[in-house]
Amino acid sequence: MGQEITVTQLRRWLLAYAARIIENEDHLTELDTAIGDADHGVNMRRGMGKLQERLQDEEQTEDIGSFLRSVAMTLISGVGGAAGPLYGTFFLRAATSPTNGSSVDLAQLTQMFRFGLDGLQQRGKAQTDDKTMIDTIQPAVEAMEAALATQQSTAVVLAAARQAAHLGMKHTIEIEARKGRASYLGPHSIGHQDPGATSAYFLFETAAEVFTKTGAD
Amino acid sequence: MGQEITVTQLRRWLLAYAARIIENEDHLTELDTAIGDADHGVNMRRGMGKLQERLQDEEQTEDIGSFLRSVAMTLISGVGGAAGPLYGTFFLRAATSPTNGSSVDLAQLTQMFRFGLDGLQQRGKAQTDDKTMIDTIQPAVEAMEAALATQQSTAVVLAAARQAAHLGMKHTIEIEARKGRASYLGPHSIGHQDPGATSAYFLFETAAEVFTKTGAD
Amino acid sequence: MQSLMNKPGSAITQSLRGMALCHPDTIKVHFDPDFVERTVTARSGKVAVISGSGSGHEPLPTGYVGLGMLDAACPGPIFTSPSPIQLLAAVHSVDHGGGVLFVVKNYAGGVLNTELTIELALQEGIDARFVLVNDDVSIANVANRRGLGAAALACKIAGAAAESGYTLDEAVKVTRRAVAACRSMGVGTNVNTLPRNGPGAILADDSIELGVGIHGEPGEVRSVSKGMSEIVGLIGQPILKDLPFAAGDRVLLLISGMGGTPPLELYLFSEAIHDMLVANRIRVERQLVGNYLTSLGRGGYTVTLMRLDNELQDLWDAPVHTPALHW
Amino acid sequence: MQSLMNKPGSAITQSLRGMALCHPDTIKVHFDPDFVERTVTARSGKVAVISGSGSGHEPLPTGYVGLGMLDAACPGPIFTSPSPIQLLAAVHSVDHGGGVLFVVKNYAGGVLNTELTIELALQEGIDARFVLVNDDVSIANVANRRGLGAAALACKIAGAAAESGYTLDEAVKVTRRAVAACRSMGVGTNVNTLPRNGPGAILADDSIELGVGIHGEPGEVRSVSKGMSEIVGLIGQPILKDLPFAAGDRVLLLISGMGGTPPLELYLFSEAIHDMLVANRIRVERQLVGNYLTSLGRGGYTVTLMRLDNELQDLWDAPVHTPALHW
Ligand SMILES: Nc1ncnc2c1ncn2[C@@H]1O[C@H](COP(=O)(O)OP(=O)(O)O)[C@@H](O)[C@H]1O
Ligand SMILES: Nc1ncnc2c1ncn2[C@@H]1O[C@H](COP(=O)(O)OP(=O)(O)O)[C@@H](O)[C@H]1O
Ligand SMILES: [Mg+2]
Ligand SMILES: [Mg+2]
Ligand SMILES: [Mg+2]
Ligand SMILES: [Mg+2]
Repeated sequence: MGQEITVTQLRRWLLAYAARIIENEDHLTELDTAIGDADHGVNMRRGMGKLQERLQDEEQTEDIGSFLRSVAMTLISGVGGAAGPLYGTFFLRAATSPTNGSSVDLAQLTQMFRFGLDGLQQRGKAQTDDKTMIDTIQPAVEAMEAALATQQSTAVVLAAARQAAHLGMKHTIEIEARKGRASYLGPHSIGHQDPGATSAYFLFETAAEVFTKTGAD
Repeated sequence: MGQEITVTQLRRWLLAYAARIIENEDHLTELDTAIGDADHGVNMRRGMGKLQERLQDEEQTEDIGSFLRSVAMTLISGVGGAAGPLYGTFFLRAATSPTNGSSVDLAQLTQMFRFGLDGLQQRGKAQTDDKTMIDTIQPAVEAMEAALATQQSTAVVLAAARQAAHLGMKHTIEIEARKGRASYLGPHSIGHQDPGATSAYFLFETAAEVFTKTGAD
Repeated sequence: MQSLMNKPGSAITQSLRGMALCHPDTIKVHFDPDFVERTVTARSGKVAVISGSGSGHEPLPTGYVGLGMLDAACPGPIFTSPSPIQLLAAVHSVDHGGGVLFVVKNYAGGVLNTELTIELALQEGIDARFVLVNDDVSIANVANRRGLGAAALACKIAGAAAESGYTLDEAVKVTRRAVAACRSMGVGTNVNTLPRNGPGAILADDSIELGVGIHGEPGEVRSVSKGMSEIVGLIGQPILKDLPFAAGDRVLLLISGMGGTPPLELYLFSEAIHDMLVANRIRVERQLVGNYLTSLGRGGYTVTLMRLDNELQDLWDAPVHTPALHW
Repeated sequence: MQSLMNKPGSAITQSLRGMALCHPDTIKVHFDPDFVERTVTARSGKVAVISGSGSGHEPLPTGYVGLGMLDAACPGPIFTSPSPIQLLAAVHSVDHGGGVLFVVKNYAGGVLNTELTIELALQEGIDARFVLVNDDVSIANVANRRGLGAAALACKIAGAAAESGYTLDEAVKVTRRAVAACRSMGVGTNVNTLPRNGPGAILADDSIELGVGIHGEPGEVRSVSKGMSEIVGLIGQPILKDLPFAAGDRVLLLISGMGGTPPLELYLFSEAIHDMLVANRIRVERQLVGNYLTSLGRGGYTVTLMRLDNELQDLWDAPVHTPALHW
């Protein structure tokens, strides 16, 4: 509950995320082959490579806002496609959450994610059920907010986020795309899991793993 | 011997020639497919169509010079390719033989062909053994000149021309092209009969048929 | 020879360098991030006009950099939007205090990257706006209409407006008006050849694809045994009806090859288009026929009509000096 | 869509009509016999410059008709010389008493038809001469060298000379000197697509054809896995050695796509050519990069170098206003 997350933990989370994406590069590209232009794995892998370089740099800030902004710029330059500016905006706006400092508690982490989500929605103009990464991120953030309201532990809050993200990701299989390239396929997009919803799920999967472990230290 | 050939007979000859070429269109194109650009039959057929139209016109001259010049212009506009200007030049220059009038005797006919041949050679700069229509026309004209010198009959002179033309045409199978498109093939042109030498052979084949028959009337 | 283009990253960089070597008086190239900038410096306070686009549509956008048109162009990878990093580097290089106008074709990547760039520029106190180009009438849903030939026309109008002293607001307004006056459609005569896919399939002799995009987006396959006038019949009405264009209208006609269509065929198509316009009593006041918006080496054409008024015509006629357009 | 071009006779006629509709201020078209004439009348006594060529190489020759370049152009059927009937009709239309200069690429049909036309013109008392263009160094036997990019350059030089008052003799002399200062070579990146043959075969990814002609004449197939610099290595030396070009020479560089090569690849090629010229200390004083001499929609390029002197450079710089070149 009172656990504080610092830049060091955020860095650990994003390194885990980068590794997870790289493991799943082919899987993401396969998903994008079915309903997009077969590059989501390639795009994300390129961005994650740059992110790993950036995170291994010696010179590091202790300020979460500056850290997230630098992550955002790295993703913006590295990922490309639609996902680049979308993930970039998520972190850019997360960086502007006013309660960021040199550490955030669980409520502040949730608010940071909320800022990211709102920015992402403003940028991409997608709603839930448009079959995009929003279908993963929005339920995850809402689950965190709901769990926080009932004073749950870090582990419980992040497990709830992960589970909501997972359900959202799986839900994209059943729906028709209304945003992004997959929308050109209309009803033919049904039956396929959205690649961006999949890469976004790993954000919450790795957050649950890393922050919970940290909390247990 | 003393037989006179008028525009009427020349017209009959060229109609026979046109018909012979049209019968042989595919054959000529096949020959040009082997060592050229597969259009000699098409080119000649187009020109012969125009020639037939022209020769069936009511308004006709009795002057051999004007007649041949009009044949030349028809071939020039109708045949195209290399063969168009070459056959065109043959008739254009044949038209300038000074002994043309409203009729020609055998010696004057021979001189007319000689003028045509010389013009053709000046235009195309080909020698015998370059694998062109010259290999047909030059021996044919020389055979006429030789037969005339020994006072042979029309039938004999034209038979000699036809035979020399035939030998010349067949000889093109054995030699390497040094002029025209076939020359790009170098030694690979050996073994194929030259299309232009073939179409030119029909000039002498039909001349022997038409003028001899006329003479026998 | 596909292999020459098979490493898009380095091929595009080298190609940009080659382009600069071929037009040293007009453009210069920056690398990493890549963008092309005009050599003639702009007067202070001029609105800067920038356009980004995936590569493979040349001369759009790099061939339109120069006096009277773009201040800078940002080429992305083949058929992929340039990144905000490129766009922002161009902004830093060409902003002269008058603000920045982006011309953006309506594709998700391009719009997202441009909007993000504008957010970043605003954070630095640089005023930036964008004009969305969405002239493709083959898409029923107007919000999803893709950008075609109007992108080239919008770059010219925006560039001329900026050069002649329009403020950012005024330049945005007239450029939006120009785009709103445009309607386009694409016809494919073979299937796209992407470097990674190898040579494209060939349509049947008597078939075309109606309403293709410039990234190989498929159209509707139609048999057109009656030739060009039949094709023009299929695209003419959707274009004319959409604005709608009316008898008496003056238009600018842009017919662009997609890169693999010989001029002979392009003029054959032009003839049929002219006949269709005459039949509808629409007057062609200005025209451009050639390769102005391409799709690598694919066969096909796009046709764009822009309804002219005096202001648009004056801006069109204003001097321009770029690798691809100059008068 | 091959079918649109499958009836060459009528397709070419319609395409010419389309061309005239697209450039009404610059050219007008005559039919049966077909030729294209400039709209700006020449002063009396000016040498008339005419070029004929098979169709399929556009913009050559029809796109070069206009002030400062050709008085008339005669397009033949696809890849086939125009007839003396066409050439003579053009002579009658554009001769202004200063005589006629024909620019002819060195192919048998073109030369035969032009020589015959000259014979017919002389019979009518019209002074006519021709300049043979034979810049293709890929043919060892100089007499058989084909005409490539120098044909476009010769039309510009002859047209500028005629416009600025050269006599027929003087115009012939300087145009011959221009051609003699040119060397060229073609590179094919796929196989030619003739309307009658359907789509051409595609070379292996790493292969080019060296020394191709512009009518689908084959070249030597070479594997070039190392990319553009390797290609330029293969054509650079034959071109430079043949004239020879030497360190310190000033040149005009013409890089022409054959119609199916995207600008991206053309500039990639240009980069390697520029590097080769710098390495040989040859200075590019003027250049043209684009589709100036094509071969229907085939992939590939030709490169032409012309050694400049002051007279040639001045004639090159002289104003020109045609559909394809204007400055
Ligand atoms: N407007 C949008 N809002 C949110 N997410 C979007 C939007 N458009 C696309 N996406 C996401 O981006 C993913 C595709 O990313 P990627 O393949 O990298 O880019 P591109 O579509 O440009 O090739 C989609 O699966 C989807 O989840
Ligand atoms: N220089 C020349 N002199 C004489 N005949 C020639 C010459 N060049 C070509 N020919 C003849 O022309 C024939 C080809 O004619 P054709 O196929 O109609 O023209 P093209 O070669 O232009 O396609 C050759 O078979 C040859 O006999
Ligand atoms: Mg994708
Ligand atoms: Mg993509
Ligand atoms: Mg032939
Ligand atoms: Mg031919």
